[in-house]
Amino acid sequence: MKKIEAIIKPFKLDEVKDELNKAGIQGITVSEVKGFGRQKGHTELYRGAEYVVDFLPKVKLEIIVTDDLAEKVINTIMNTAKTGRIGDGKIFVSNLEDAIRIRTGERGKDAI
Amino acid sequence: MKKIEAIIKPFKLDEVKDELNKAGIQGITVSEVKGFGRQKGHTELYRGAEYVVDFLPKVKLEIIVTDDLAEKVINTIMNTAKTGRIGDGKIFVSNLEDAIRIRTGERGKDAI
Amino acid sequence: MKKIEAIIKPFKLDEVKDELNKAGIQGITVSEVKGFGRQKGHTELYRGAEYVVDFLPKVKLEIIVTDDLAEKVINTIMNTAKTGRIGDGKIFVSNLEDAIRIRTGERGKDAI
Amino acid sequence: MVIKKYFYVVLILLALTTFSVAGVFAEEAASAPAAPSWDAKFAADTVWVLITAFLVFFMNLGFGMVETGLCRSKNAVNILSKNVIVFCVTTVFFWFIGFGIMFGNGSPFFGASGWMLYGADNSPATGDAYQGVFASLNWTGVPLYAKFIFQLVFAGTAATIVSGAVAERIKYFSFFAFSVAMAIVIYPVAGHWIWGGGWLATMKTPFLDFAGSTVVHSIGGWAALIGAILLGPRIGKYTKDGKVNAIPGHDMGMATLGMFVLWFGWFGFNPGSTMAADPDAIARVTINTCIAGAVGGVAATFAAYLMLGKPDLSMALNGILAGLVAITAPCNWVTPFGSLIIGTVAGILVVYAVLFFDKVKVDDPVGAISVHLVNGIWGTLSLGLFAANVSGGITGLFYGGGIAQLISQIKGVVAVGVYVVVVSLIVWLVIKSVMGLRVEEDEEREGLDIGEHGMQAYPDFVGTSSTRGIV
Amino acid sequence: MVIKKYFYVVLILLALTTFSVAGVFAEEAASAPAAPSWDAKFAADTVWVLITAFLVFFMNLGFGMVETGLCRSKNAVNILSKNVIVFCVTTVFFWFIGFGIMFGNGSPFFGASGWMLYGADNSPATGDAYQGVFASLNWTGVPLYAKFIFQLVFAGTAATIVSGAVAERIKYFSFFAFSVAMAIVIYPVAGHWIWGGGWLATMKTPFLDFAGSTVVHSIGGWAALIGAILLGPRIGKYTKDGKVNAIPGHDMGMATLGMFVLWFGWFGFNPGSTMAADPDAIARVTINTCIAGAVGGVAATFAAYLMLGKPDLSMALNGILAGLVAITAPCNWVTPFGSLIIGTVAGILVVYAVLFFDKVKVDDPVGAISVHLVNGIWGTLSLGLFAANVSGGITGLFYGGGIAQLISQIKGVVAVGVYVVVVSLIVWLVIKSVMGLRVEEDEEREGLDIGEHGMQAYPDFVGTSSTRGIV
Amino acid sequence: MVIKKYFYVVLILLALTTFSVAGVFAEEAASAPAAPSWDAKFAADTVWVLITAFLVFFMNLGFGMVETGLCRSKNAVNILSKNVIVFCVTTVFFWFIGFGIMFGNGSPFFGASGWMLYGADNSPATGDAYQGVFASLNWTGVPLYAKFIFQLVFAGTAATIVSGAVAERIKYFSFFAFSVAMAIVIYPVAGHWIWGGGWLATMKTPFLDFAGSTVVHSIGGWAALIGAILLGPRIGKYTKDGKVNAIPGHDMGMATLGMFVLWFGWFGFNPGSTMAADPDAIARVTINTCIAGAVGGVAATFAAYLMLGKPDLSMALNGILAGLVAITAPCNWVTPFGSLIIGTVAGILVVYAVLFFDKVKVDDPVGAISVHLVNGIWGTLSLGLFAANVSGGITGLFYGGGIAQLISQIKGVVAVGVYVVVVSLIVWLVIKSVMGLRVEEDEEREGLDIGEHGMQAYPDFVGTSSTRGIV
Ligand SMILES: Nc1ncnc2c1ncn2[C@@H]1O[C@H](COP(=O)(O)OP(=O)(O)O)[C@@H](O)[C@H]1O
Ligand SMILES: Nc1ncnc2c1ncn2[C@@H]1O[C@H](COP(=O)(O)OP(=O)(O)O)[C@@H](O)[C@H]1O
Ligand SMILES: Nc1ncnc2c1ncn2[C@@H]1O[C@H](COP(=O)(O)OP(=O)(O)O)[C@@H](O)[C@H]1O
Repeated sequence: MKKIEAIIKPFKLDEVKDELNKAGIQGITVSEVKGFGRQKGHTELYRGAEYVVDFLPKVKLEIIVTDDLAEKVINTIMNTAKTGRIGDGKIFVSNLEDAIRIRTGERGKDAI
Repeated sequence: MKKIEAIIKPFKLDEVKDELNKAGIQGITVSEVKGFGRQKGHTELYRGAEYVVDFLPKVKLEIIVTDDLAEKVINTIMNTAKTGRIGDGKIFVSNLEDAIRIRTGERGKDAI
Repeated sequence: MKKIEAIIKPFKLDEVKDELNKAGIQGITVSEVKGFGRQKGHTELYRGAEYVVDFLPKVKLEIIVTDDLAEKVINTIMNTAKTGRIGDGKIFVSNLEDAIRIRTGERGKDAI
Repeated sequence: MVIKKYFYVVLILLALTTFSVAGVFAEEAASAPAAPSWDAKFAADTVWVLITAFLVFFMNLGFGMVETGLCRSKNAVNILSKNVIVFCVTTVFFWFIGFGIMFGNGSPFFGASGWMLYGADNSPATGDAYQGVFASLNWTGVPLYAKFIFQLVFAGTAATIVSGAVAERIKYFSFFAFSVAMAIVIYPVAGHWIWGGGWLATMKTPFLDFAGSTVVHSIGGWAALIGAILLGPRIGKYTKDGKVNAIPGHDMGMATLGMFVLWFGWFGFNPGSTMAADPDAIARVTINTCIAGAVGGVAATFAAYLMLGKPDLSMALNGILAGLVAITAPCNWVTPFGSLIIGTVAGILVVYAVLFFDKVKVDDPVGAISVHLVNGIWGTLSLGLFAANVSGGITGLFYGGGIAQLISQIKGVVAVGVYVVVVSLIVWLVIKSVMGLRVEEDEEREGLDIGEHGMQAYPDFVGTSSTRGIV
Repeated sequence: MVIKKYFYVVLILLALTTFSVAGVFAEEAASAPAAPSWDAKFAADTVWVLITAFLVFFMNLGFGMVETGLCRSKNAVNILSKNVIVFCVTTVFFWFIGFGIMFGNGSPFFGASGWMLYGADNSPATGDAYQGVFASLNWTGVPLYAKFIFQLVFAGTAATIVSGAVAERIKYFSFFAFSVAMAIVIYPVAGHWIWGGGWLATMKTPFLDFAGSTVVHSIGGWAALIGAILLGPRIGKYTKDGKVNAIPGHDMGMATLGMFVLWFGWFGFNPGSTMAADPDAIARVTINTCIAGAVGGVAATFAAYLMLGKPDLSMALNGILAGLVAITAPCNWVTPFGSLIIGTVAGILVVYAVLFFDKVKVDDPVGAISVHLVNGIWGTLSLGLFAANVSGGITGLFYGGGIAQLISQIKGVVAVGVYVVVVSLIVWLVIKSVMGLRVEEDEEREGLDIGEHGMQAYPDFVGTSSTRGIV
Repeated sequence: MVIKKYFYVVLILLALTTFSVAGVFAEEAASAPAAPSWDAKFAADTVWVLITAFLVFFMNLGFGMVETGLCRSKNAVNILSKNVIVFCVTTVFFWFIGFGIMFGNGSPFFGASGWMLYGADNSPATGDAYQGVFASLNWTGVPLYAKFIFQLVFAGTAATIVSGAVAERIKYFSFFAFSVAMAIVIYPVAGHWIWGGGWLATMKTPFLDFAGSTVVHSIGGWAALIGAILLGPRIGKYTKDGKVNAIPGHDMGMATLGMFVLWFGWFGFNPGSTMAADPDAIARVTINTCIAGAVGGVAATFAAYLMLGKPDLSMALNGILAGLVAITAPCNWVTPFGSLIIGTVAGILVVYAVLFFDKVKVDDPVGAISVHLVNGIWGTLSLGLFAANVSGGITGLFYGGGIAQLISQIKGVVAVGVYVVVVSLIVWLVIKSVMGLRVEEDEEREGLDIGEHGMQAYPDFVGTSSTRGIV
């Protein structure tokens, strides 16, 4: 099983979710994050004093999938979340050892 | 060392924390997330227009434990967070390579 | 590639970010979390009734780096986030299998 | 679901029919007596009564904000909705029925004329010159409509007090139904006894309540108490082993805002109850109101500090409100120094009362019972102690007036208490059996906002720059 | 960027020049006629007019909170900024130009004297005794400055209505420019026709609008409608396949607060429009205002419940406001029972109107058009139906007064509609071509707060105990 | 801890003893002179004074919201608590001591009679007919209690100004103690000089300050300045290399709400300072107040836009308040055109002042010093320039009145400045040595809410549907 984490622009969330849904994904966990990356933030003035907004609002998706689905999910996210502009975000893939569905106690693939 | 991530219903948090505490866990990191899963959201109307609330509020727990404690933690969460209804959540287990306690610089098991 | 997760005190965020920047890090993803650890919370009274504030506000940093940079990042965080007092936080290191830059489709090291 | 919906439709249709019939009579009422030519006192009194009524109306905002702020965000829409609808509902039903029961000529126990403001009335004529069906209001020389508006906003206040104590677990439409009962029968009958020329007002030593410590606050408080008991505590408030869990309110800024709006409104509530621009009276009532509220806040802050170790903001807010509730009955008859004592006691009392109700496991999320019932009673009694012969010869025990007034006050407190407890118990039980009182356990856990209203108060992911879809 | 900045600098310099010139004349205006010795009616009227003007001023807060609460947090600073600046701008331009066009002596189509309050004026003299350039306001015996303040806060209201309908996508300075046009030409010209002695006021059966269902609310509503159409819907509001997406407001507590403040302010808006402390009139207007708002809330709650399945808080808020808008024109001429009907219709109407505008894809984030335009029209017409001969002999169709008044009302509605649509279309188009109307797509997605103001409304990570740096 | 607690208990006991003794005298004061039979002017004046006092009271909410909104959420409970307690404390101590020092008969430097409102007083008698110990208030014909309430809400305002400048780092009880000193000595003594018949009021060309640009705003501002300097800047505000860091406020909606409430309250503050329902005066003061606030907002918006590149909402809010502060002294003696200039200058001044205080590293989180001190001074001086002979023959430099008035104004500004700086320095230092001024560094980082109050303003995880336990 793979854990796919994607950091995307917030306004893309709906679209990405819809496409992942079509791609057969069963579950997603989303959280609000702030991202610091190549997309430089901006310097703002508040009451005349500068402050650097270098953490920009992003949304993080966590999706657990079976190994075979991983590439499909990655491609779906990539195609949907892409605007071609800096700050589009990144996808990180890592290995997952086990998954458990709390309700039933199922484990592994069945739990996804 | 294992990293155990559990997505549970928010109102179960207190109970789960207490039981994990009893089980000898030293630390937990909690965050607010929105979950999309088998538990379908609901369609709501706002001023006559539909909107789908398909991301439901959940709480994510991250717990780092030594390998031997992992099963105990999983079971504790499973037993405590279970309501038997859809949306109870999931537990994901992955491998952790290292842990460091910032205060002391201890590493590995000692840092947990 | 490594995924480094650091749980630190919120007011240390700015400093840590600046130092990581100097250390050559390209990106950070930050989220708000609540931590439960050795740093015990406090019992507060609200309208005469007790409540235990045992989840304390923390900030979680996620940083993806190439293997060679990992130690440098860990040390930077450790040195900067340390106040020497309980609750300084922890750093967790795990393995990352792949990274993808959404904008360009680059993968692996190039995507970081 | 469908059946339930049609139940309400029928209810509305019934209401509309009543409305139409009512309309016929109402028309006649509209043909009011000719206005006198411009008279300075008439104008000044009316301006005063209306502006203070506006201030009292504004207290609806105060209640809404205090209650919502002291509850959790998952129930915010529900509490706001209750606070919005309660005044709307009261307006309709107090106009149609409640006002006639409270102020219409009738028996010592309830009025029985003046439905829908219909009936003879030659306001602004006063005293013996007054001829009409609202004889109990013949002491104030303002138009009937102004009398009604002023009394309406008071009725609305009584109803809204209940809202806080039953928050976070009551069904929206059940609260709606109870509000109707408040406007029609609970508030007006007891009100008639005191302000409508009923038996408490015509005892040898009449029971006195200048602006409503009993009429408004205790009535609301008793009804709230019964409601809170019948509903039971919120899930998780009291654990099986008897521990009391704190359930902190979600927005202390909102609660503070609400308190200031209430205090502001109270300057309409008390000084406006003169229903006349009588300079000395309104100045006296104002200073007493201000002092009692202020010392209530100081006393509660210190009481909380000593007992709980920290200056608890929510207690300071409750303390100010407690002082204001307490001074409401005696504000026209006491000195500033009397107000100081009354307010200090109120501020301390409210802290103990909050702890007490938690101890006996009556779950009142916003402290409404401690503020309005406990201090409504204290304020009403305090009049019998501190009345200082500053107006109308009313003198209390501590100022050499003997015990007569105090005894009348006790009689009134008991009588109103018994009446409201019994009737509101019946009303709550009827509602419970017909539509149920409490939301499902799951709904309570998830929050009433989604369950009852299909809405969230704060749907944005905070700080996210694009939020549609993340709800 | 730099060029744009200088464009504005020039604009300010121009304005300042105007100011200076104006000042010369203004000085003279300041040498007002000698005040009469103290007169009770004069004092009472002035106190009444000023206090009610303060209440109307306070409605700026209400609009700001309703609009901000019903939009998303990423645009909150922008909406707040618009609501702050709109009254400031209106003050300057209505004083300099608008007031003269609206109330100055001139033609039946617009006033043409009294710029900057300059010109002869012997207020508080009334009727025939009045000599001056603001003859259309000679019916009220208060100082000129009091007349101006009262009218100014009304002008501010008309301008602020637009703000809600164009929210979340309009450029800040474009809205600024439109507000200037509202204060100078759109509002005062149509206002002149009705309140300034213009042609609608001098028809055989004069068009009537007591407190501004048409003058304030419809004018604002028409301008808002055209603005919303020209701007187009917010990104994501309507999908290509014709679906309507909900974009929930970010803070229902704020919206509810705003509604209560507006209702409170309405007790200045309507009763104050007597511009005299006439006890019977102000009491009558108050009760009608209160009832229409209350039943509007009840009606909208039930309409939403029946149609949408849940008691939608935002609809209840809109319903109350709809009732208040509708009663604004007829409040002095109808009975409480008439108000009941008018408010009920308004409450139902607003729910349908919200659905309708979504169906035709006019995106109005806060329901401003449904509340102010639709119910402004309904209220204006209702006067022709329900006027009940309670004041000035005005009698509507249902009360045996024939169809004459109704026809005049229709004429006025149509005339004002045509005028405002045409002129505001021109103004919007000019602004569009000079400075553009809508922010960039990216800016709209990220939120106008960062794009237009470099600020966030809620920069803290909520709950974080140290937040600087996390922005 | 325990010792500290008992320290406060003793403090309360002491206070209560004082109260009791005071009570004895207070009783007598209560036996007020017989009221005259109803008199239209007496009634109108009293109604006006009380209603405007209510509006000024409401400004407490405005200050609370502006200050809390412009600070971080981790300190919200603390700031709210300070704003709640400050008026409560002022009420008690201004009543007991402050009012006598300010308005009681005494020397040119301080009053020395009328403690606890005790002493002869035959209000509403005015002028020579007045006999009593508050001779300096004999020009207004309202009951003593009304005079007191109106002055009390002003005293409360002065104290609350300090709160904003010292926010986010001061200890709660240290602020509490300073508020007591404000109410007892700082505000009343300087106030006596100007409004209490003291030496500034009796100079050949008396120093003038209609509603308190100096008396209220500058006094508060000076005390705030000294407090902010002694406390030092918040952690992280200025970096070692001299950079200024922005620390954005956490809720701009709250700040905007506060501004509107303050503006609304200012319509009580300035027009109410006539302390009589004098139609011409109150209309004139109202229009001047409105214009200065409005142009202050426009000017600050453009100044910020030109200097900082964006229309900064927080600057617009400050600009409006700056205009209002500036017009407070001259509002009765200038023309609307004068107000335009005064407000424009104020709006620009406040932007520069904010930048200036940051440059000299005086950390004032909400801009209180820039608004109240800088513009309090500007407004006081502007009277000497723009007074236009519209009332009482007061004429300033630009209107041909010569330099005499301006010189008196300068004298007053300097005298009050020196006095308040010296005395508040002493008071702050005494408090510092006895109880300390600033919270621990750790507490400041974590937020004062947890440290000082054991509470959070927003304990919910936002958006979570069940939140108990996540605190
Ligand atoms: N090395 C990294 N570790 C953790 N998060 C990262 C890393 N690099 C990027 N991110 C996250 O991805 C987001 C987008 O990355 P950014 O470099 O701005 O865009 P792009 O992918 O277009 O180069 C960042 O805001 C940050 O949240
Ligand atoms: N494949 C997945 N990847 C990431 N998160 C998931 C996945 N499946 C479920 N989740 C998370 O778990 C929560 C509960 O899952 P759900 O399928 O609704 O319940 P159940 O476990 O009863 O089938 C979801 O709301 C989501 O946050
Ligand atoms: N085993 C763990 N699993 C997950 N998070 C942990 C764990 N231990 C600590 N943490 C996180 O680290 C934070 C700091 O840890 P704590 O034990 O309080 O401090 P210290 O590192 O000084 O011993 C905690 O608040 C929690 O968020």
